[in-house]
Amino acid sequence: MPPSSPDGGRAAKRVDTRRSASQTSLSAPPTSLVARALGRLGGMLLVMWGATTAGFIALRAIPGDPVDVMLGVTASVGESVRQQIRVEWGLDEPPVVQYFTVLGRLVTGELDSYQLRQPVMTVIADQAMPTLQLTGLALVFALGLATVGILLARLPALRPMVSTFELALVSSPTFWIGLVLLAVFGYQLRWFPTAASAGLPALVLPALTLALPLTGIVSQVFRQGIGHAESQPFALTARARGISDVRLLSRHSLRHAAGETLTLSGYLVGSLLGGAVLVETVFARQGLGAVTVRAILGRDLPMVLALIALAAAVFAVINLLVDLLVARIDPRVRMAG
Amino acid sequence: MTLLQWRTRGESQRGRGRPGRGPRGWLPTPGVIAASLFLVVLMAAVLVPSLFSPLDPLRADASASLDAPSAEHWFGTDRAGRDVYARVVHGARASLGVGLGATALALVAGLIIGVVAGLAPKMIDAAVSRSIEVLMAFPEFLLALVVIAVVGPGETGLLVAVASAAMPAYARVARNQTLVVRNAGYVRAATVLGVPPWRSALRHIVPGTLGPLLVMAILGVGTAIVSAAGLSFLGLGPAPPSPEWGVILSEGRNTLSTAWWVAVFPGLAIMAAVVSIGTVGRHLKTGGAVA
Amino acid sequence: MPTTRAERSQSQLPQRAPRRRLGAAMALTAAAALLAGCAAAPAADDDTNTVTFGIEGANLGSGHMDIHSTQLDVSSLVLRNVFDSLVGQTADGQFVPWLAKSWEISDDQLQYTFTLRQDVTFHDGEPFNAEAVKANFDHIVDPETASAQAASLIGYAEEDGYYVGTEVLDEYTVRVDFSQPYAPFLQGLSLPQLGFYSPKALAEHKDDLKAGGPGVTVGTGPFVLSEYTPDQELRFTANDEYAWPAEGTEHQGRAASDELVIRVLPESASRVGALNSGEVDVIADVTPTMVQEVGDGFDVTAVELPGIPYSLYINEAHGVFADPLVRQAFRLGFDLDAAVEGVYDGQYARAWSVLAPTTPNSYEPAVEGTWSYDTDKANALLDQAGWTERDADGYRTKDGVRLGAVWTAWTPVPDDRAALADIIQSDLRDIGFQLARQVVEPAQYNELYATRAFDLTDWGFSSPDADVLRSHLRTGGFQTVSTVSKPEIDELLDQAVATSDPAERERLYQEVQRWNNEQVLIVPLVVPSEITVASTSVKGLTFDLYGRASFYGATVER
Amino acid sequence: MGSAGRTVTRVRGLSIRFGDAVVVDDVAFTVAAGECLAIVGESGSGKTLTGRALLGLAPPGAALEATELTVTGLDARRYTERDWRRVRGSRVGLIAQDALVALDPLRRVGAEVIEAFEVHAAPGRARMDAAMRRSRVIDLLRRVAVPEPELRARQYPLELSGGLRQRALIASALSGDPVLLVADEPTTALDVTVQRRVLELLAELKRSGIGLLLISHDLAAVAQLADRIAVMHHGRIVESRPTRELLSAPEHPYTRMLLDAVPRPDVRAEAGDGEVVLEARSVSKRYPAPGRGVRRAVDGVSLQLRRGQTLGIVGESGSGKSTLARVLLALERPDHGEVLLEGAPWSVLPERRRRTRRHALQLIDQDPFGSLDPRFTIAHVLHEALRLNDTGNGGRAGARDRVERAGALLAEVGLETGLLSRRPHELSGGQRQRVAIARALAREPRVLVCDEPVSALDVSVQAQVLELLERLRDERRLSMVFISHDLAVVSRLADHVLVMRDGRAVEQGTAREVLRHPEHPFTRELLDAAPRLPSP
Repeated sequence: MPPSSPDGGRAAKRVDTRRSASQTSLSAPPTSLVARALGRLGGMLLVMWGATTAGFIALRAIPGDPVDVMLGVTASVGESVRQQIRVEWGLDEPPVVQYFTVLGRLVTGELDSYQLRQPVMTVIADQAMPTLQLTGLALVFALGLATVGILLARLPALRPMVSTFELALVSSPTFWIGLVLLAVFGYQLRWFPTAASAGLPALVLPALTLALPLTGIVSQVFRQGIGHAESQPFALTARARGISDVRLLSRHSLRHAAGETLTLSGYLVGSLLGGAVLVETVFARQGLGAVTVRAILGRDLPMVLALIALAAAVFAVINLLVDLLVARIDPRVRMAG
Repeated sequence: MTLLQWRTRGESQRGRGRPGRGPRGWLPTPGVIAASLFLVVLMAAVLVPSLFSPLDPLRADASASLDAPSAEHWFGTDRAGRDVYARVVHGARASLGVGLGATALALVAGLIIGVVAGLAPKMIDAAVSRSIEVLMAFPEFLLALVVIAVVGPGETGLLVAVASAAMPAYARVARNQTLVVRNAGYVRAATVLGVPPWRSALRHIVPGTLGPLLVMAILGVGTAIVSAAGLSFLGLGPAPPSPEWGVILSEGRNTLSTAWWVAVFPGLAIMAAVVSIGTVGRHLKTGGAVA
Repeated sequence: MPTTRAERSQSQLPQRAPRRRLGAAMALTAAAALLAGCAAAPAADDDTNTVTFGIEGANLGSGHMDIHSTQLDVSSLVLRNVFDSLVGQTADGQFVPWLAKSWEISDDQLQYTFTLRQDVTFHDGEPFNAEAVKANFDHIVDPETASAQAASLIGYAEEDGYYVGTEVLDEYTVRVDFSQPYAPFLQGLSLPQLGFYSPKALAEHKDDLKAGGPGVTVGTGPFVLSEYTPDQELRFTANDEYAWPAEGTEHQGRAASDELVIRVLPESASRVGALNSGEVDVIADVTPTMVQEVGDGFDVTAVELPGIPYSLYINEAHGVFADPLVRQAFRLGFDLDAAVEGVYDGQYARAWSVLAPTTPNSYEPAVEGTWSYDTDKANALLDQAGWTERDADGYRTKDGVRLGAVWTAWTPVPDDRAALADIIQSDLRDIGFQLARQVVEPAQYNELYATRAFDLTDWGFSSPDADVLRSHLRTGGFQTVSTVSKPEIDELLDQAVATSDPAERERLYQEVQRWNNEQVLIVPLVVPSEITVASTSVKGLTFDLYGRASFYGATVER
Repeated sequence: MGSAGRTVTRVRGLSIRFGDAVVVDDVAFTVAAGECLAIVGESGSGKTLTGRALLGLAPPGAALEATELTVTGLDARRYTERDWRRVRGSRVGLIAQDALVALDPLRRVGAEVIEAFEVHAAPGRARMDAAMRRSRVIDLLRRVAVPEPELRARQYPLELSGGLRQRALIASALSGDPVLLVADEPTTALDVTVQRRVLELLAELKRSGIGLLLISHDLAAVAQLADRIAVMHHGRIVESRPTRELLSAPEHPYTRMLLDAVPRPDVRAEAGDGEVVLEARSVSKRYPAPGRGVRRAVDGVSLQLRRGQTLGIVGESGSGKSTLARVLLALERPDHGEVLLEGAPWSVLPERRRRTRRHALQLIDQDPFGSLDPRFTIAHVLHEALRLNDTGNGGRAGARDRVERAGALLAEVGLETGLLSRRPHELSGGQRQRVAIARALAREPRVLVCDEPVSALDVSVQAQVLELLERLRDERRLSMVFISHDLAVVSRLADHVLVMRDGRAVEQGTAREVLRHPEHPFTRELLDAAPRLPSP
């Protein structure tokens, strides 16, 4: 907007007083897109670096020799072999040197997993696909089911039922939902294969498992968002124009609820990797979740660090996407710069 | 302003006309009553489990392995022939204990970190906020796994892990709330009166921050129970054979096709507990019992 | 005797009566068929005869694809298809020619001279010859290989080893030298761990062997590794050149099927599910409880594993177990028969001795029936040992100290073992003995293990040779839990390893078993079986001494 | 009045109940085309609900009864939601209080403006093309005198100033060509200068033949526009008469009270010539503006306050008044310049050294609710201040008689001691502000800074609080800085006046000089725009 307008500044200040600190002036020229993107990228790298460093420190603090891990519990090898391995992996260096070595190799993609003896990037690339399929389908399910829930809840008679169901979903442990689905649809009804690698049909139950708690949260927040939007003064003005309920939803409240829901969904998608750990365990699937558990239990420092960096990157990228989307929807955010 | 008064059941806005908030909206629904009752029973089970189940949760009976639910064993038996009902009842203590303990720990740690960050000079605040952001970049579960790897499995490890995973969220809310309260009229008034900042922090800011955190924590207990059960399920919980819901559940997962009861009942217990906590928590939140 | 043992062990498990009603069963079969149809659809390459095998997979993908460095059973199971051995071992324990046409052992038992077949080539076209044997053996004992099992099978050790070296005598003759007699050598040679890589692969892919893959995992076997997705799937194609199976093998020439697919299905339930639905033809590593889940129309093969049964290892240098009376009482204090029956549904046998009955030339039947659940006797022993007081929780005490021990195990603990432990714990409580359990992660376990900082631990160790006892009982042995020096048993074990006369070896090992039975250092619990289930449409499947399925002669009749 | 045309709405015996509580009780009125009826009342009088009833937008839970309720001649009592929907926007339009929240912040102004038209467009021409819509939007915006309508239509409400936003809101209400407009506090959130222009716009609409139902708490603001005024009190219309009549000869005591409470511009004689107690020497305070650059909130302001004097600071929102107050209170450190308290350095000191002298300078804040910790009882609030006195005097002896002193303070501000055990949310707005005053007095201040102390209060309460402040000032010989956007309020208390605009003091001097002979055009504009009752 033109900063020259004498009213502009005043509008800004009024915003300040009315809606706390998050909203600020409109009169400032928007920072250039490139600069903003660079800023975001820098922040993203900072978070990734912080997370990996924290991970490094944490894993160094853990008791247990990685060499033991590499060899396995019942391996019988002499000290010289162990020393050999230590030298080979640089474990005889002082921690600071190790830190920089590991970090450097992580950046260049040369870091090898202790356990899997291949570059961590290769492992992640190999295992990302099953997890992506799982989380992707879970997202589709979650959005679909949440939409159904929201639509059902528009009928006042069904609202308490939907809300109870949502609460139950949100309250149930993911893995338990998985087990129940597995028992009912896998073992009893045999609608879906229980073996992990049987293609798409085998993906249904795990994805559903991952999706259900997500559905509960998303539909809850979405409905609350709509409720909140419709209790705002603008909804009254809109109604006073003689618009229908459907139009109120589609033209007004939907957009308001979408912002919050998106932010939350972004956070949830970021945490899907965590959920994948349990789902992949329950359904004995391959994927990053399984790799994570094994890496942590096995003290596979390089693997863990790579996963942490990946999680942080995913988190940052999703946040960025969500911010962009929210800014598209909400001019207030866009103008706050 | 008149508009807001019309929102009879809606959440009241902070600091804006809410003069007549009487007991209206505070009337519990049947669901809330049922949930509260269940929680009371659950607390009783935590304190005196033998009240609800005379059987010993550790008593194995090889000849009664995987018996279906019956009059003798309400929830059936597990593979070692132990009574699942007794284990679920006795497991309440560990599960709720970890849930409550972890939430309390996360709350206190988050409160301290958040308030300090909120009151500290910009540099420190920025550093703390960044660190919190870093922790939030970890998927909660990954963070808990790493913590368990450091602290070691078992009940304490579980508690610390769940608390660490939950803490960043509390710290963030505490910090933001501190910033809000710090700029509240009554804190400014205290400064103008000449109240020293530390006293202002203790008497105004911490209590002002605590309110929203407590509401968050009530709901957080449920989440903590679920997270703890998940970690136990992966075998990172209390040492066997002590009963804990996640542990019992994971004991049952490989017998799912033959003996569904071992996994189903502890899962139902978790769900019922968390639903109850959620119901009561929401009621308190909207009823505004925490001022 | 070996023959009878083999017969006894390779028994067909009785099929359980179908538990579900017929209608349901039919509906399920229909559903299964439907799914099988779906699953099979993309691979409907009519002519190709493919056998699909579902395995647990353990940590195979975690750098255990190098047959020379791994110690995992799963590596042997999978890689047997790619690697041949110098000698073979028949089901009755006899050693027969394989890649070696014949062999001679010097009188002092220090030199083994092998004459090799001359028609053998590796998958990459390299010839199999004396140089290849030497290159492989050198690789095994190279410290950089960090061999966890193969090196010890060949008799190599950094100190006090038996293996000296390998000499190439001519292109097809090779000699292995030992510093002292090492009887288990042929046994070791017959295992996949001492199989042969193409020297080219050894030289060019030295660093990739652990990760494995096509072009890296290159041997002489009947199958060629053609595709490898770690932790998911291994695809093998038949080696068309193959004409050198071990002597006495029924099938000859090229493998009977065109393709072998091994799918990694870590959960027992999902393997059974996949078998029932026809997604796979054969599954391995089936747990006793899951056997009941298998529908009709499948062959169940259970082979009791030789070696050390699943046992408890007592650290007598630590805590209350220093007192032999307490160890005796401990062993009498739990109802093992009922526990094994309850947990394994009669599918696994209760163990009596520190060696499994199927271990060749060694088992001591005399120890059977020598100890069983007896709380009176256990209580009497504990009273005698001075643990006479009882505390508020009902546990025995002496001088204010509670009678108890900590059982340290590493995670994950399989369900069956956990249930077994629950029962043992529960039973011991009745005699006032507190057995606590501590499940730690492998890394932490290793820390504790290095200093033997625990009272009790558990594992089973399958091995084709009784010599496995040497590492478990000999003073300072890697798997010897006790740190107390015991010259008498060390001597027996040293003698046995140097004795090649089967009868004499058997006598010596029987003595060892009786000794352990008296000392109660290792408490054997249960003899596990390798249970494999195959669809009846699979023909020609055979099993080795460990119950591992061999797919050389196997086909699927569609 | 003479200009009245046909009746657009007629209401008889309208009652609205929530359960047992009757909030609107037997209300009757009519509005004719080209006429403006103003319903005036304080918060909670039921005026908003009454307006809402004409749109069928009573909140859930409200039970509505009427012996007659016609809108454009049709009986609306049996209207279904569907019928109402046809009426809303096309016959009756609503202009809500605050355009910032009354316009959907996520939609462009154009979309909001055209919505009612779109909804009510005859089905025959259901498909309106984009050009038609655009030209309709522009027409509407032109009609409410929005400059650059093409640009504004593409912008979001947030990008518009308060005045423009309110105009856009009016345009959106006009979009369906209604014959009746319900305007609920249409100017309350606006600065006086803007307020005046919006009122002029409404007057124009009235002239064009639209019936106007104006709802307001501010008698003065509506006086110029309304043809008739209905005064509402506790759900009843206590008096309803033509404007001039009502203002000149109010019959009902409540109406009289309301009229008396309207602050009238007044000029106080110069008072206080003692020593300078508070002084600002060209203080500036800048804030980093989002993006780049800075915003000068206070720009080189100097002032002097002598003992017994009251300095009124007037300005519109965002002019820097409150920032100046914070700088004077040393809650913010000025970037330039210095504040001196009782002749000694003040703003330059570290907070630790200031603390012992804080009692001399106390604050009465705008929001009486926010300035009281909701968790504290009133006793607690006062004790917090009293205890500081005790420790300041070196002794902790005061603890015992603190209750007594707290009671005395309450009495001084006209409250009962029974309130001591209450919490802020149990008090009315006026009571809360009195408590805040009592707390400030507890510290025995010499200077009181009052930042919009009455702007959040109902007019009747406003007058009482102003009276109280006046009394206390005189009794305690306090010096006072009195900040307000309301010139009338300021003129009542202040003997010196400082006019602020965009962070600068554009004019300052004695009240007489500034109010009688304003020099700066902005001051003149402010004086002109201030709503006042037509002199009877």
